[in-house]
Amino acid sequence: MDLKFSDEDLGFKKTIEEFCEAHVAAETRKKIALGHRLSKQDIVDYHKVLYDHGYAVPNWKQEWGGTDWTSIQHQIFDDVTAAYDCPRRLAFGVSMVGPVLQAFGSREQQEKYLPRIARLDDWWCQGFSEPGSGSDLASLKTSAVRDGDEYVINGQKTWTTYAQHADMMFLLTRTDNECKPQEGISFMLLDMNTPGVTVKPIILLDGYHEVNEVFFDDVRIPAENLVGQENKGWDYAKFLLAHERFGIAQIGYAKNQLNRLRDIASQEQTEDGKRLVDNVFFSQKLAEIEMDLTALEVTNLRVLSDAKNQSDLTFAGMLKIRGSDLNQKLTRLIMEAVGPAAALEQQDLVLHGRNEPPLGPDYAGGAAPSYLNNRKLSIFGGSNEIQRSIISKAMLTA
Amino acid sequence: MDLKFSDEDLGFKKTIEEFCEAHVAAETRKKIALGHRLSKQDIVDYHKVLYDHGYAVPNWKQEWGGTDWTSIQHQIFDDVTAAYDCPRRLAFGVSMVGPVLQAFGSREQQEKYLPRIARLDDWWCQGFSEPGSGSDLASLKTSAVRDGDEYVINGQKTWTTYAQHADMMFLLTRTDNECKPQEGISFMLLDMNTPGVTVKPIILLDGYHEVNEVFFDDVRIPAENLVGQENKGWDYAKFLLAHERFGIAQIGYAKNQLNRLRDIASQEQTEDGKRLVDNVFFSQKLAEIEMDLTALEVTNLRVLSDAKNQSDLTFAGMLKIRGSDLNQKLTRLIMEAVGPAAALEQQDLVLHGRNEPPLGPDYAGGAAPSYLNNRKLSIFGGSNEIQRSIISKAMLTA
Amino acid sequence: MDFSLSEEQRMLQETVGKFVADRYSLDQRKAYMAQSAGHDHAVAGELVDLGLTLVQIPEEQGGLGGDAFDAMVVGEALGPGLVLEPVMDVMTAVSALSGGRDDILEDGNSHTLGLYERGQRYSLNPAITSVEGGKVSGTKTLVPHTAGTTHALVSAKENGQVGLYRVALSDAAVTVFNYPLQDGRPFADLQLDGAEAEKVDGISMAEIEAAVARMTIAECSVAVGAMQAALDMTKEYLSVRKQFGRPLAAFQELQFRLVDMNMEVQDARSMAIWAANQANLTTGEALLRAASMAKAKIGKAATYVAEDSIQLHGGMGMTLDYGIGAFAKYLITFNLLHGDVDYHMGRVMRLGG
Amino acid sequence: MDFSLSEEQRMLQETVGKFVADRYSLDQRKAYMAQSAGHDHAVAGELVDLGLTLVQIPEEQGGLGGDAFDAMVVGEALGPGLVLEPVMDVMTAVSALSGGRDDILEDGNSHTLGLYERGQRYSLNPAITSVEGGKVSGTKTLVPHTAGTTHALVSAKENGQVGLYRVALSDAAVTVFNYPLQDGRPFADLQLDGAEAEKVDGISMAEIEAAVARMTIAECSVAVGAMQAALDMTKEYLSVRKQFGRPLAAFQELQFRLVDMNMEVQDARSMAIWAANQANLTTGEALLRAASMAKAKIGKAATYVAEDSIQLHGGMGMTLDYGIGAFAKYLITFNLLHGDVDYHMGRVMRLGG
Repeated sequence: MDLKFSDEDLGFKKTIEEFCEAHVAAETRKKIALGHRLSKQDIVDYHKVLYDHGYAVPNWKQEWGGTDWTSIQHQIFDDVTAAYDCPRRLAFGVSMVGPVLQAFGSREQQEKYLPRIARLDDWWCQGFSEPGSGSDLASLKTSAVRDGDEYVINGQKTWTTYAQHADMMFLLTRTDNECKPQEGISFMLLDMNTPGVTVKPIILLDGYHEVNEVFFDDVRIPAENLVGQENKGWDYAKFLLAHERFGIAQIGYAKNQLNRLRDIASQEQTEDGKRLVDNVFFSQKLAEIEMDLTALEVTNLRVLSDAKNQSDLTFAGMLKIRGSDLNQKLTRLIMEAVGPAAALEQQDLVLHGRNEPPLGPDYAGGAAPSYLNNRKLSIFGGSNEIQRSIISKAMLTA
Repeated sequence: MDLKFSDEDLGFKKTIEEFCEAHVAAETRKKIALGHRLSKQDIVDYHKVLYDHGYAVPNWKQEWGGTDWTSIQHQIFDDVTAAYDCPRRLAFGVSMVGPVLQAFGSREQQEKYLPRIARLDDWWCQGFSEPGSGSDLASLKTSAVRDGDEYVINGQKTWTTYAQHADMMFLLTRTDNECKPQEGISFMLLDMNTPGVTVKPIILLDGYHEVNEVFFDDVRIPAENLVGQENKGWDYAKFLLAHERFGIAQIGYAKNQLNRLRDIASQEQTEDGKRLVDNVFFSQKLAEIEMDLTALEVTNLRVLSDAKNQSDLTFAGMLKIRGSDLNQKLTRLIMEAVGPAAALEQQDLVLHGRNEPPLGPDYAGGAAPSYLNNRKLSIFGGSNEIQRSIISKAMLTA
Repeated sequence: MDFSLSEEQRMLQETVGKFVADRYSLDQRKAYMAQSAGHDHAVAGELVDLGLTLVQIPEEQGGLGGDAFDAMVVGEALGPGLVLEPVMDVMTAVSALSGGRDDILEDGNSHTLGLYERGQRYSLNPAITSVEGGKVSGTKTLVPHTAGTTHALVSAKENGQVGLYRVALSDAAVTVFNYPLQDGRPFADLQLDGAEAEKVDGISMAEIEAAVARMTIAECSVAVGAMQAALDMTKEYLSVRKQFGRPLAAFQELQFRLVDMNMEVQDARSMAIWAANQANLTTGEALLRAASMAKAKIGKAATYVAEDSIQLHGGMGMTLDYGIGAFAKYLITFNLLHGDVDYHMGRVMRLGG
Repeated sequence: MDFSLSEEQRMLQETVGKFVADRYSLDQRKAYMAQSAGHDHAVAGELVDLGLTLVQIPEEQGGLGGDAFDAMVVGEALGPGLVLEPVMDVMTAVSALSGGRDDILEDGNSHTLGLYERGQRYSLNPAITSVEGGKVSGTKTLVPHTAGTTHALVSAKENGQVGLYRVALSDAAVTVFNYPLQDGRPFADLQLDGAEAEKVDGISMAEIEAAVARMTIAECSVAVGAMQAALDMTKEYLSVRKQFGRPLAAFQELQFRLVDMNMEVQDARSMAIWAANQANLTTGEALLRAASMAKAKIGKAATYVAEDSIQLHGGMGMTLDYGIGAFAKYLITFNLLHGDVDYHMGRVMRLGG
């Protein structure tokens, strides 16, 4: 038993730190530090920088540009980039459809799409959720009917993150109604510019456009855009979700949030002229969250360093639940730390960095929107209630 | 809208206060103040004092010695006697079987039992719960078979509080197996000295003897000991439980516990030489519990003063849940306030008041046992889970 | 001891309830927010016409002479509407701080309050706004600002003493920076560069603190009304929405969560009743402590209800358009104004038991 | 980074696990408690024979030379047995405070620790015990006291300096008042009326604090083992016990509560691992803070598991005889020794980040 990083890992960490310092745009990092929103260009630019340094697709097979990083090194990369206020790597291409194509796609699909994903030449989005099929994904209704060399798609997806930026979508469709719900689903690829595709924004609680509804009206896609076998899409989706488990607890993000919180609480003064960070209620919450984060980080490392724990569903669910709780708590505490200045809605500040005249500190405008936005952490991607169901089933049948 | 006590109520309050000061045994009150256990005699003596002053059965019909107190006055009586460290009035006779007999008993039963209950000539216990039929009372199995002028009872009750002191038991028996579970139950009276009755102690977590198992082996009771109609016992039991709702939140007890807590926290010193009550963590908990108690007290008064709220099951369940949570929290805080001295088990102190040599303050010995004992508040008498089920059903069908 | 409403209170409740039902559906509210002033001036006028601004003004000054229970009844009835206008502020604090002046009282919507300053969090002690020679300079933040607002009562220091000063927003030395709050209510910052300041007699720090305490207690009732509406909406959603072939309300976990939310709302309501009673009976530190007990307890409940009602709505709860978010944002904003839970917990503890 | 056990650790784990399974069933434990010493002397001897008291003693002194991870492995394996003997105290603190003396180290069960005083709560600073002319006077409370205990190492002040002194319990000037703890472990108060006091060299307040911190971290692992056992027992109960015609485990509310309990246990385990690592790597304030972080976090989890495992057992959970209560009482007592959650939270905050 040994919880120290190896010298190799420490060297790796140093490399990533130097990369962040030297190559990630200062403007982008500042936006994140202040809780402001990134533009599409910010994200694309960051990805290109990652690509240029070989960090764009570290989880892929080496044949397609991946690395031989250990689980711990993946975690170090996530922690360091989060600590340096780098954006989170866009997951849809790199962590979702990329691995699925490598495992189940045809050679043609792999050669056509993987290099473009690695360079972010195509921006991908995920077409899984539907109205009425949120937690109960297997009940999805969007249909794909074979017509010669094409499939004709009709239906609707929802909660589609960044569909407004997307060039491509991977989606689940129903190709057979006559069997168990899970058995009639296929995994397909769709060019978002195909006629019949309509993207409608959903504005989230925080007032910003991040997710969408996507409608399909007799959308025709080539049959070669089917991934793997027809009606086997559920298996590929499960593979995708399992593959996505790395980083599920968002430890690096949480640590960075905690640092932001400490920073803000050191700048804010309470009514008695003392720094907020010295207020006993507040420092108590900071100490509690430090303990919670310490425990969660060790749990995460226990999972990363042990294959048995990795396949244990009780751990995956726990990382999701605890991670989302912790990150939600952190954004709530940041909002509390900012105090009354967080009550002002300042979209100009959050989107464009304009705070003229300064109605509050630069960090104030993003506090409430980030808090509101983070409410999604316990809802999207399998709600915490769903996670608890999965864990209890795993516990009680163990 | 007016939350002030009327002059009449204030006068009533003063009368009860004077009664407590003048007539309730100081020794008994001291035991309660220290968290020590009462003997049977302590409880009997207290009841006789209540009886002598007309306070033994205030909830009864005046014909049987009851009073015309308003709901508020009942609450005042409970609050004042709790504040003066008086014992809680034994519920089994006065609040449970007494009202059932008045509503459903024969004239003979009323004349035979009610005066003896009022004087505590008979100590009653309650035979409802059975092993395997805790929350699911309707599944009870203890059978009563009619045999001439008698019923023959076989089976087992459990969690029977003070059965070791009891002269009489009211119990639910199954008299018909051929119908819905609720419809074959009867309400009966049993002399505990009848042959075939065996009482076995159950020692609770705290190490004390309070509840029992009671076994019936061909126990014969006269048919006239049936209350009301055969197979209608479920209705009488529901009436009993509804009647027991007064005081369910145990506000007076909680207030007294809070005073004890403040008192102990004023005497205890933390490691830095300050009084515990001035420790910021502790005073924060005190403030929180003061707020919780304030809200609960008003909720209780809202129920007492409004017939509509009284028949609303969401309120009854809430008073039970919040009241038990609060009282459990208070005994936990008392244990925390006592600190390490609460870790010593001192049965001699708790049962007999002996603390020689003083291994800690007098109030230390009872702290952990009271805490452990109070865990029952959220389990017995319809667990908090059952209460939540009842409330949700009431909410969702409203 | 009597928890029933008087005939007058029942009428107030009905009147306000009808107004909210008719004029403040969530869709109507959205349309009001989209207007340039961030609310609807005509609707604001209707609120004045209902006499709500007069509720707590003494009868001899032409008001209804109501007490804190009356304010509570109005507040709880307004809650489900998430009304954009500062009814409670005007009804409670502006009335109390008017110094009895008819020119302030007679048009209930014309005056607003500027009591807070940037960077001073919840402090009511003016740190940067001061008066010299009848001119006030400084900035005020989180000032309710609707279309009809013509004047502000701002706190400032003059010779080291805290006083309240009446300022015309039309004064060239006043600059108004408008913004909505997170929940959409139209507010503003005021920059004062030597504006004409007319002192309101008889108002010092103690009166300001007491008025804010009374207003806070009244705002607590609005929060209770909003929480009840959020609970009702969530209950309805669970009953209608299906997952895995069953209504959500069939899942025990969600049933129990609904019960917990109901208990939070009932606790909050009891606390608001208690605090209104205290507002009627006490002054000074006892009043401040009562306000803090209510705001701390109800503030916690507000966060709980906001967060769990979103969670129980799932994805729908995350959208701006679906109504539950409007309630959640109001409840979150409620906690960011007039002292958060920690602020009030601190005051409860400081002011003893 | 490696969370796997070494070969030696796996052997320790197996050995202790087998001992607990064979010798410390809940029924056996009840029988031991019923003995006059409050435990079984022969079983205590077996524990010594297993070499557990030697785990953290350096190899050059005849020990196993283990570190805090080894102590953790032993602690977690002991947890399910709720072992009555003070294994952790002896293994961690007595070893550390022996000053390297063979006469203390060689019989692991013969020495106990007297570090606390009545009325001083969790303070390690002796307020009433002092040494003059080689004689110690005062009282010590919460001293582990098993049948084989012949000596105590007690803290005392001499000329204002805190030191540790070896006292023979057979000394006529020593009176022992025996009692069980709430969880049944045999403890005692010591009254010292001028007992012969032999100073242990090299031990001052800093060494005592560090030793208690290390022991606290090791005790946290025992608590983790006990929590895991309580969780397993609760899971088993829910699977077997039926209500309303279904196993309790079929009710979603209870399923989710089981999940929450599992997460508490896993959090606690992670925290114990982290703290053991800190115990290996740090000294001074960093060590004290690590112990406090672990005890505060695991203490909270312990209360949660104790209370909810009783609740999920319903009536059965309330009985002394049914096993879950034994775990709950151990976990509650764990919180009352060596600093409760508030004490440790205070220290975490005081010692900075």
